[in-house]
Amino acid sequence: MKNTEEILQALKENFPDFSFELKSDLPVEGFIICNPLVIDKISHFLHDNPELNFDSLINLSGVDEIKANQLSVYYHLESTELKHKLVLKVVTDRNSPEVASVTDIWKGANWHEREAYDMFGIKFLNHPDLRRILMPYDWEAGHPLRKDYENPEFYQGMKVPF
Amino acid sequence: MINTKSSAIRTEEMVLNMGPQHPSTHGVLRLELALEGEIITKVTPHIGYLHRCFEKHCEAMTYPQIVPYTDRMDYLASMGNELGYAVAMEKLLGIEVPQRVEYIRVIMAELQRIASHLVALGTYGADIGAFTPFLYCFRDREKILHLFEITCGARLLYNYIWVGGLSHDLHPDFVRKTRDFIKEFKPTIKELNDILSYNKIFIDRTANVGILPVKTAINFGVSGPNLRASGIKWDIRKDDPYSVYSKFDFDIPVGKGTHGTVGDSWDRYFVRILEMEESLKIIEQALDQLPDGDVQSAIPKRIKPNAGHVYGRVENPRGELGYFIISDGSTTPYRVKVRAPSFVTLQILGELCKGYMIADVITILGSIDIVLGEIDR
Amino acid sequence: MMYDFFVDLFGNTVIAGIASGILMSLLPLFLFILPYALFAVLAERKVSAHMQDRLGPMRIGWHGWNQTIADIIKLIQKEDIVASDTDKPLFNFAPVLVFAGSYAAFAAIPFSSYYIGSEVDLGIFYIIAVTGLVVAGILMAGWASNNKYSLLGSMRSVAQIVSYEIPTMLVVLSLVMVSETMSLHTLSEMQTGYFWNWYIFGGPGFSLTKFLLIPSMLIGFIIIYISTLAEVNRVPFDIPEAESELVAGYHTEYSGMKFAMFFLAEYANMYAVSAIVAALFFGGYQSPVGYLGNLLGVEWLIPIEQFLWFAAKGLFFVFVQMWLRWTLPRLRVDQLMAVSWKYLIPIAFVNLIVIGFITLI
Amino acid sequence: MKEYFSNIYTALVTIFIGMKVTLKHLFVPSVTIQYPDVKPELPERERNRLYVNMDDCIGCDQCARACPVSCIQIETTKALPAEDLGKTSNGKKKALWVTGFTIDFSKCCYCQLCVFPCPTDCIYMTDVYEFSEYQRDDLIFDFVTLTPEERQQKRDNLAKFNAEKEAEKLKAAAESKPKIETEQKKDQPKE
Repeated sequence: MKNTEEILQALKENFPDFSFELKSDLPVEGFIICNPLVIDKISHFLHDNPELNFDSLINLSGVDEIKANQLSVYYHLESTELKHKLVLKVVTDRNSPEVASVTDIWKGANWHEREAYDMFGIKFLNHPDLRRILMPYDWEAGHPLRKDYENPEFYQGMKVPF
Repeated sequence: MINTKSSAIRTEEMVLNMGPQHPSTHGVLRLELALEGEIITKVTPHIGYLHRCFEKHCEAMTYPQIVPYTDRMDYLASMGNELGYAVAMEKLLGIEVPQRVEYIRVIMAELQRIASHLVALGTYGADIGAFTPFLYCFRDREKILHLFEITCGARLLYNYIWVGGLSHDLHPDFVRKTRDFIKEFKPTIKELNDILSYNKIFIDRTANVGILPVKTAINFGVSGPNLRASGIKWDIRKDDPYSVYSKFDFDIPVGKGTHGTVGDSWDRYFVRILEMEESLKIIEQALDQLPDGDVQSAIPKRIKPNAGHVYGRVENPRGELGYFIISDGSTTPYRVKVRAPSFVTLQILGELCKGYMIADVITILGSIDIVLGEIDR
Repeated sequence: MMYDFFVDLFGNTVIAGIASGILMSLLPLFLFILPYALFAVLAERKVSAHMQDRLGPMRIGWHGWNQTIADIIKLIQKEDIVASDTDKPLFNFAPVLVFAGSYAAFAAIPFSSYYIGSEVDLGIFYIIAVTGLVVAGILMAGWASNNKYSLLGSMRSVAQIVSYEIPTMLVVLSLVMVSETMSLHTLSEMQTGYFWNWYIFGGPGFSLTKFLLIPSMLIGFIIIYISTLAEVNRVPFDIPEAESELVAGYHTEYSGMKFAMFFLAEYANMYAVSAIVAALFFGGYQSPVGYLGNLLGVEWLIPIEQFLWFAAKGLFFVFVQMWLRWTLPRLRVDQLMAVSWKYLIPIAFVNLIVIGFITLI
Repeated sequence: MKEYFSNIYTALVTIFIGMKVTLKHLFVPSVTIQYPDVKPELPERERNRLYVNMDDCIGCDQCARACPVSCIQIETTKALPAEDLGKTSNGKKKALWVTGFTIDFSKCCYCQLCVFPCPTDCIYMTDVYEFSEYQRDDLIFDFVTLTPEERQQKRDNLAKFNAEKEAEKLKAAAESKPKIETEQKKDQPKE
């Protein structure tokens, strides 16, 4: 059982090259911000290290932070054995959002990442099957959970706002 | 499992679309099955037919207005959805809720768990071909729905558990009627076991089918009865207690592989039956300890949390239901993401079905007990 | 009887023969099969409803007794939908063939000692052969529908019916060995008297063989009952039309009256196999306790009584089929084959040999 | 070999146990009711069609704002100072003519959120549940008790009153120095 500070310490020791930032001033949980392109390596470490043993990805959610012109992804990790939790956050550019996929580490991330792609347009690098999931496969009007999304007039000749 | 490789005759793979309109896909789910005769080589689920933009809607609504929308996600366990939302919001707002409210919430959530499991078990029987247990289950579920109806006036979509309180206090008859229900319900579990659980044909159909090893299950993020059937004692009610669950004495049933391997479809089925019995225990204890008080005293007049984010989770009948809520300090949430248990669980279908037959796809799909309303949101 | 009447009427034996033949063959249809099917469909719904704590159809007539008639009228009025890519001749012919197969079986079933459609010596043989037509019809329906679900359903059905005919045949064979006849009429006549003369209780007469035969006959009865259940696609062997997997199996694409013919055939078949079981093991049309007609000395009452007994026995087995259907889940296709090839056939075979030895004694 | 016979045995026994259960239920009275003939007794808190008691409605718009699906549309017209609208049953003074109050029941989700904020308890859920219609438009219920002519009259009255006031103001402004005055919005209620 470790808290977020201890995990941050362990991460800093293992990855001296990467930047980590602990943000705990906002209620209710603190989270660690890390680099989107190395999140897979960090995840590997978190998953495989026996003292951390984050064997389960509970949740993965994309967020559109339009004021800062960025998209972010929150990872909620949990260890079923050691019973500790961790929130990771990665921030990526809004115009070309790219995040490394963690599907190899936690297979359950597959659909979560597809959903984040579908809703926000975040591209997950090395994802095995990055297609839309909830919207129609041929939806061309963009990614609906972005704050500046606008409904199209027509989809396949059908009027959208019925 | 049958080996198809050794056949000398050249055969062609058949693609069969199961759904979106199919009697046993439990909603509008489309499965693309690649078949070698009757043997499955690949299953690709296609979802999104029931997408109702829950998360987008939430960004345009005030916090109390979201509650009726949460009802419509897992429409078989609406109380659980509301409870999850309330737990998350109270964590974000830092509200202390009166004890009576917490007890009533637990009673409702456990009754809902029984109702939801009854649907799961009944439809599972119907999937396998036994139609009669299905109606017995629905008969008993109807009694639970009646209890909800006298409490809040609705049978399925309650809008009962609010942030900080409840919409109504219990009906004066509620405690008596619930005790009556528990008394009537106990023998029907035995009856269900007689007619379905221990039936040889049923065991043959479900045991050793769709085995889910515990490692795979955790890696996929599977939760709830499906995970427990694989043999691990993981229950948020015990491991990360919310509400007043820490005050009750109950067991966590796990799969034991009685008729086959641990984590097969029969285990997933039977864990739900055992869970109903545990829920009855919790309800009885809660009814005995039920404190007095005002159920609406802690409801905030205006919900306007500070900027921040919260992940609140509860043990829903189908697994871990989590709400990730980001607030920007206004009366509407900035972002709501729902971690729906069925959404995560459905991913393993492709893994589980490989090498089994068409009839087993139905068995496995029924045993993981998904609700499409929650998957598509 | 009918023939003589027509000879008198027409004065020509050929026309009389044809006319009486047509009439005789239509008689069971209108006198028995149609009313029976109407009754059985309603009974199925009522039995299932009451087993499930429901009431079933209640609105048309007293306790819904007119419901099936209303359904049939609705089905007749319905549009006959034929999908564009079906193989039309086969598609249209399949229901007729299925219905003909199950209807033809009634020709050799002895309803009473005075009424039997066609008194062929090879009665059982004929019935088993002619119900094979159903297989062809189902295969046609599945193939012509051009629907993957239908195809899978019909393939399953054919595999199932063909494999389950073997245990049926083996049990029938053992009965033939004991009774030394293949005519159902003779077989029924042999079991006359009281119920201890039935073959389930070892057959007529009092000898050592009779008592030795009882366990074998019991096993034989169970086997033939299970395998005929499979032959008529009833639960737990209803995988060809397993509605939770294959939607409706081979009749997915059928609507209106064509669907009704499949439906009718299914119920007719249910009675046909029940009648065979009753005729083989339960004395056919013979009363278990003697006849009221004999007691009162009213000769003409006996055939009516016999008919009622036969109908009652058949309907009882139909009821048991319904009872099983609303109790049991359904087997998987490989398990279904396993039941036939691993369990029923070896046991039936051993049973046949045992009966052979006993009859030798 | 032992397994072979135990399979047969358990199969037969469990089938008979199951058949016993269904046979028992064949003689258990049914739990269903014949719906259109026999109607279920609904509990007192039943949440079905909304009803608005217009005598008590003060047109405060709180229900419309609480509604998560925006199925309530309210239009109010300010009463003239000379008009007395009376009081509601719990003693609130009415100050607005409610000239439009429609609820679209094809949208309503029966969540009851509109019922709680009502200050006069005039909107509530009844136990009427059979109100299907062939046209969707027929599900839009208008609760206003005024006739269309009356509604128009109220609007005209207000417009006339406002125009008179405006004219007076202009006259006053022309006479003395201009006074800055914001016009009160028509539809906004006073809480």
